[in-house]
Amino acid sequence: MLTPEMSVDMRTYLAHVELANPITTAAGCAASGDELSQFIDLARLGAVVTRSITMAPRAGRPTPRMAETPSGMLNAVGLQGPGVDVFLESELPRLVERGARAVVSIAGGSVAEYTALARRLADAPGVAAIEVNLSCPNVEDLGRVFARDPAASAEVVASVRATMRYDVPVVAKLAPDVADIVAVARACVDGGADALAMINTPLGMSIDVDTMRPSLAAGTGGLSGPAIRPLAVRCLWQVHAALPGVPIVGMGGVLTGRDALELILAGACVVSVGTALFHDPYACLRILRELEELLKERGFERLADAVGLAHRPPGAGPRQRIDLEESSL
Amino acid sequence: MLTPEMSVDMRTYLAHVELANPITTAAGCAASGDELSQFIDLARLGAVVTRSITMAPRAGRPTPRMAETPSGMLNAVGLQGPGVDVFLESELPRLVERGARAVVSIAGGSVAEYTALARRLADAPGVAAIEVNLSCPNVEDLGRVFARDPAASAEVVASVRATMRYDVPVVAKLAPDVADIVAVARACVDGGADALAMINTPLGMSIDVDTMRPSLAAGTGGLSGPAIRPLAVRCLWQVHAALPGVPIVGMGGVLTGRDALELILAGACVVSVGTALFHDPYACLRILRELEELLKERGFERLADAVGLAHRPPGAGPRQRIDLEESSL
Amino acid sequence: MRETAVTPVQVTGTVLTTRRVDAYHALTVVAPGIAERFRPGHVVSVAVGGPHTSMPTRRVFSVHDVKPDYGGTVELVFAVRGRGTSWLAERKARDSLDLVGPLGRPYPVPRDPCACVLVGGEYGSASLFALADTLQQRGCRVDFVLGAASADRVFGALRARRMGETTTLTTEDGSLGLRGRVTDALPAVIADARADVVYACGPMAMLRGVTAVAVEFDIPVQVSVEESMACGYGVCMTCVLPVIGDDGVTRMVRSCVEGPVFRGERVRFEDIGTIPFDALGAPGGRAQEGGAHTRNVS
Amino acid sequence: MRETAVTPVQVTGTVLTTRRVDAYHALTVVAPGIAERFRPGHVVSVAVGGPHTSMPTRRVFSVHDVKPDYGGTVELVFAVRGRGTSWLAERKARDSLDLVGPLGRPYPVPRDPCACVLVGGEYGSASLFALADTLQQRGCRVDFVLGAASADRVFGALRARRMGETTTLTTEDGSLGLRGRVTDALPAVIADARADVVYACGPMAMLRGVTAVAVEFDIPVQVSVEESMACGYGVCMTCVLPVIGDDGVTRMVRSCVEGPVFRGERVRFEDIGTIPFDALGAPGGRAQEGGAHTRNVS
Ligand SMILES: Cc1cc2nc3c(=O)[nH]c(=O)nc-3n(C[C@H](O)[C@H](O)[C@H](O)COP(=O)(O)OP(=O)(O)OC[C@H]3O[C@@H](n4cnc5c(N)ncnc54)[C@H](O)[C@@H]3O)c2cc1C
Ligand SMILES: Cc1cc2nc3c(=O)[nH]c(=O)nc-3n(C[C@H](O)[C@H](O)[C@H](O)COP(=O)(O)OP(=O)(O)OC[C@H]3O[C@@H](n4cnc5c(N)ncnc54)[C@H](O)[C@@H]3O)c2cc1C
Ligand SMILES: Cc1cc2nc3c(=O)[nH]c(=O)nc-3n(C[C@H](O)[C@H](O)[C@H](O)COP(=O)(O)O)c2cc1C
Ligand SMILES: Cc1cc2nc3c(=O)[nH]c(=O)nc-3n(C[C@H](O)[C@H](O)[C@H](O)COP(=O)(O)O)c2cc1C
Ligand code: FES
Ligand code: FES
Repeated sequence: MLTPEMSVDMRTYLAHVELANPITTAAGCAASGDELSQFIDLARLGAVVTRSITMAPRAGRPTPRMAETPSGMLNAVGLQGPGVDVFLESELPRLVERGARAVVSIAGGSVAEYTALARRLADAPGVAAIEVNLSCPNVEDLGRVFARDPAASAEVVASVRATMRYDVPVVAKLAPDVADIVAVARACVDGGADALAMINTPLGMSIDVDTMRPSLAAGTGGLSGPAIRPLAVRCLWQVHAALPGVPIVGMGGVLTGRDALELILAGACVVSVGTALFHDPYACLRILRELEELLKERGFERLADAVGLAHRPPGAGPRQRIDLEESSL
Repeated sequence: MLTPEMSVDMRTYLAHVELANPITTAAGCAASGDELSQFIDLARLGAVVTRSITMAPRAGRPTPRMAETPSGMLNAVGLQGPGVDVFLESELPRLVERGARAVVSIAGGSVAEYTALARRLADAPGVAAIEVNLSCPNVEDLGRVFARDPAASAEVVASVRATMRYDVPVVAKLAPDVADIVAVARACVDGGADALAMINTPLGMSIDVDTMRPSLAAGTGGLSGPAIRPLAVRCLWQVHAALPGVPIVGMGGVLTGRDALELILAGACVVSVGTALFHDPYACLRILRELEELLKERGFERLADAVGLAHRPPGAGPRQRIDLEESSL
Repeated sequence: MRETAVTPVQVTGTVLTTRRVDAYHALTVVAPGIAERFRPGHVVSVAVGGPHTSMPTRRVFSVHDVKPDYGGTVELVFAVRGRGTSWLAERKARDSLDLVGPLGRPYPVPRDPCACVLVGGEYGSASLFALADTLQQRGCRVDFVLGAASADRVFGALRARRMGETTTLTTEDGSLGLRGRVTDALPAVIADARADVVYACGPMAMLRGVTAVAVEFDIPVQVSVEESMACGYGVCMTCVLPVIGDDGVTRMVRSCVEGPVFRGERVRFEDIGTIPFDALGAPGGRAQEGGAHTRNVS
Repeated sequence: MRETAVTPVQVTGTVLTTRRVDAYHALTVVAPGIAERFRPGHVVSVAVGGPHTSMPTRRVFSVHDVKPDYGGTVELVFAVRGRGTSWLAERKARDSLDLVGPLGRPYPVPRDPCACVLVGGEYGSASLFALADTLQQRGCRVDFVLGAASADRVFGALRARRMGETTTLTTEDGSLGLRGRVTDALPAVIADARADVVYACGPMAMLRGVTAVAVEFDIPVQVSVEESMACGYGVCMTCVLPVIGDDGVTRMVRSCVEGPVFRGERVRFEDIGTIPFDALGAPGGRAQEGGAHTRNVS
């Protein structure tokens, strides 16, 4: 047991890469990193996950790109970003200079494009891991989103894995709007993913009842924020139960240390913070502090001991067996 | 245009069945009907959708059955109910006696069970429509939920349709946690569904960070309430765009008249109210009043003119084409 | 014993006063429709979080007191537990509060005068004073046994001392009254008072213990249970527990409408959190033999 | 003209006063860190809904005034539009408010004295008085043109009359000043004042019109734009609009960090709500020719 003065060992592993603590920014929620570093020291985060980098610069989607929903928001930013060249020339070096560990998220429209990105990043210094954003439409399959297709996801992951340096973990990022998240997770792991990240935003929509049109110019958008946390916890739970050895980056609606702990107990060893950064620029460090406090209160000496703990077989007590594939009823 | 004194024609059609207005209770959210009738006159609703009736009485799931989440709740009630015999003997006659239009929801574990229920209901007086709750595990397919499998859903719907009297519409109720809601919707319509209802609750989970166990005894539960409204709107939008002639019962997080209008603009011609009934026993009639007011303010003479209106081609203006299969990015 | 069903109403009440009582908060709310229908044991269900709340489910509290002021007020006594009760604790005079009530089955009251022991744990005591009042008006003798973890969590000791023939206090840390639990003190109180009936409100484990004691003495016991609730008026089906009916059959009954007050020996305390195999409609149970449901998953 | 980048801070401020000003609400909040860094044109981003809010995105408002009281206060003036602003309108003195600021590119101020016309639409005028102050301290002449739909929506007419060399008011319904829009009155004001520069804050359509007038007169114009924002400090990428850079290339730039103040002629008003085909990274545009993205859907 811990004495009050002792601190919790917050180190965690994303595959074989050690992170000082489990809290990272979520892909696409911290722009270039410069903006947040006005408020916090990026070096104090477990890692900074970059926006999803594409080959060419992207202007993104037209506005309105955002609509607030109850305890959530919809976004259709559309991967606005500078493209891989500018990223490697200026954004990545600035992150490295600031002492941040950089997990680089990549996005493409075809297996070839993901592979080309991996090739460009393979020799870049300062890439702690690659996160493969699979929530992109596959131009070779009528725009069907990779993440909704286990085989296509596996193909992307396998190609990126084959291209990246062996010591840079490849993390496959999954979306929740599938009938069977475990099937997609398994396919990605079989394809060579060293870790999984979930959840990306499920597709949602809102309609402005005054203009009587969709609120977003793009029509649909990704739903994020506390509203989706129950979906994230469920996905984490199912995947961790099915693939207990695979490290998972959990995200979806984490606003507080309690929320981060919830995801950790479900099976996440790293927790990314997205929408909360729009509410509180200090969110990552506040959550880290709160999480450490909660772990301490509960007598944990190491964060690692809490990962997936809610799965332990129920002790004596009137709890029932928990099925994995279940209806919601 | 309407003059201020005129009232909006709120009638709507569930297939060929006329309802006085579009607001109904959602399946499983109004117990037997007796409880709400302490507060409101059930005859003033468009219809009462019953809890999902099963062949045998069901005790449901163990407690805790409920956990509140941000702007939502998880439930694992597990279809607790009296079974079809008691339903036909006492619950249905009481609804009829109260002047309510009854849409009877049915749930089964196999095609045979759904069919047997349809047979029992086929001659019951006072059944305005049948809603087939497809979010049940198929005992013949390792407990895979019907609603996640287009073929299994279609089979259930076809069998119920063949069994019910021709003049009682069969409504197929779909769940959002599939990769392609349109595929399931299309299969149900091809199987003979006269209308569709969506969305049932997506599967979610929450973990109590104090006990460090799942909050629900059943582990996972269905997520409902305002949090899921963006998912409901998106499903309605996609299905109405793909199958514009099929009447849709919309539900998911409707708390106010504005929320109901949002679902109607997306394509719903009937709107069911679930979780809001736990917050406000008068919710249905309040929402109806607010909806009528909003329609009037917008110059509608008939509710029917608002159904799916957000799909109209954008007039002059800088809006982009809206794709249907899209990523969330 | 008799009971009457009342029709609940929804009231947007105005907060009249707020105060701290040891570990608890008390809110008095103007709610005439509820006050006039109230009987001891009734509860109210409160909407929390204001407009655009992120908390869609309601919170249920016992009514501590009703007063005739301003057409009728109800007082709630509560402990801060989670998000909803922290919000409630921040309410100030003149704020409005959405209440539905009175709800549930109140305490049945004996037709003829008799000796009653009222047992309260933590804020559970709150519901006992209105009951004591009614009982005393009917000529009953009332003895109190109130307990909690520590002195600041024993609610209503003073009022109990004023009203009760005797009042026994227990705390687990010994900071007030006897060190121990109410069930340790109860047998002696029942014996001394020659009690005819026991009423109890508090945590489930306490109710179980109190029921065991009453059964031992072979006297009736009425317990007011606390199950997690989302609505309070019978529509959400989340607040169930296994209760044996007059016909001997166990059913999963809603504690908000069939309860919260039950005859203690009818509540299957040891099976709470499960569906007993012999309950009506239990998976694999007799009633379901003909059905296709063989697993407890749908 | 010069500008300085400042580092924003997060402050949990205390509401000092609240008041109604015609159609608007004004809140004065103690926020020393923000007040001391403030320059005219800066905005603040406000968290709404309190603990357990259902509104995760922030709301952005111009700073109307800063005062040295209590170490530094900022005043916001706002119209109730949706859920967040209705919540803000209910704040009372002593409530606390989470502010981040100062944010954005403030109004650039001329090095040498010159004649400036300040044009405000609706609550957009709120940001102009601090600017006028600074300009006058530098010996500039300031003329105001303020407009709105109706008299109660014209903000700051009195103060403009006190400060401005001239003040012209316009309302669309003619209930105050000239019937019409600010752009109807602007040419004459520019001509009379022999203006060297125009500053404008208000609805997008107004800014577009003001820019056209300034271009006509061939004088610089600085506009403060309003795009829907979720954070206000550059991380959400939702507040973009097409702006032409010094290199002649159009980029989708964030109005919260690169703006909200832009040179009017650089903003492609007619293309707001689209991605202009010649913007950097536009779908199918030159920059993407080499890439695999051929549709604007990912
Ligand atoms: C019949 C009855 C009478 C009660 N009387 C009192 C009283 O007089 N004073 C008092 O302090 N408390 C009383 N409670 C408990 C009170 O309802 C809970 O403390 C309260 O709901 C917790 O809300 P929260 O927002 O703080 O917690 P949260 O955990 O945020 O609540 C989340 C959800 O769970 C439900 N919930 C959580 N805990 C309980 C619980 N113990 N009982 C019922 N629902 C729960 C809430 O209603 C809500 O829907 C009573 C409960 C019941 C069932
Ligand atoms: C640079 C700038 C300065 C502003 N200054 C003022 C001011 O001084 N006074 C004033 O009354 N208003 C001002 N606004 C507009 C103000 O931000 C919106 O009225 C407000 O955000 C609406 O919030 P709501 O909760 O009422 O509406 P909702 O529709 O509930 O807001 C939902 C979401 O959309 C965003 N949003 C909606 N409308 C706008 C909008 N017009 N601009 C930006 N975000 C929006 C909100 O930030 C929020 O994230 C300014 C906006 C910007 C961009
Ligand atoms: C504005 C915005 C932009 C995002 N951009 C990306 C992105 O570029 N790549 C990606 O993989 N996920 C992206 N996401 C998804 C987040 O990384 C995260 O998976 C999701 O928002 C859920 O976490 P949250 O609820 O904490 O925001 C974005 C989310 C938001 C809100
Ligand atoms: C407590 C509870 C019980 C439910 N029971 C059923 C049911 O028996 N059958 C069914 O088809 N849907 C059931 N549902 C789903 C609702 O009918 C509805 O589809 C869903 O809750 C979304 O609507 P809402 O957000 O308005 O609640 C239930 C939902 C809740 C919250
Ligand atoms: S609390 Fe909803 S049925 Fe009892
Ligand atoms: S408002 Fe978030 S980037 Fe501008």
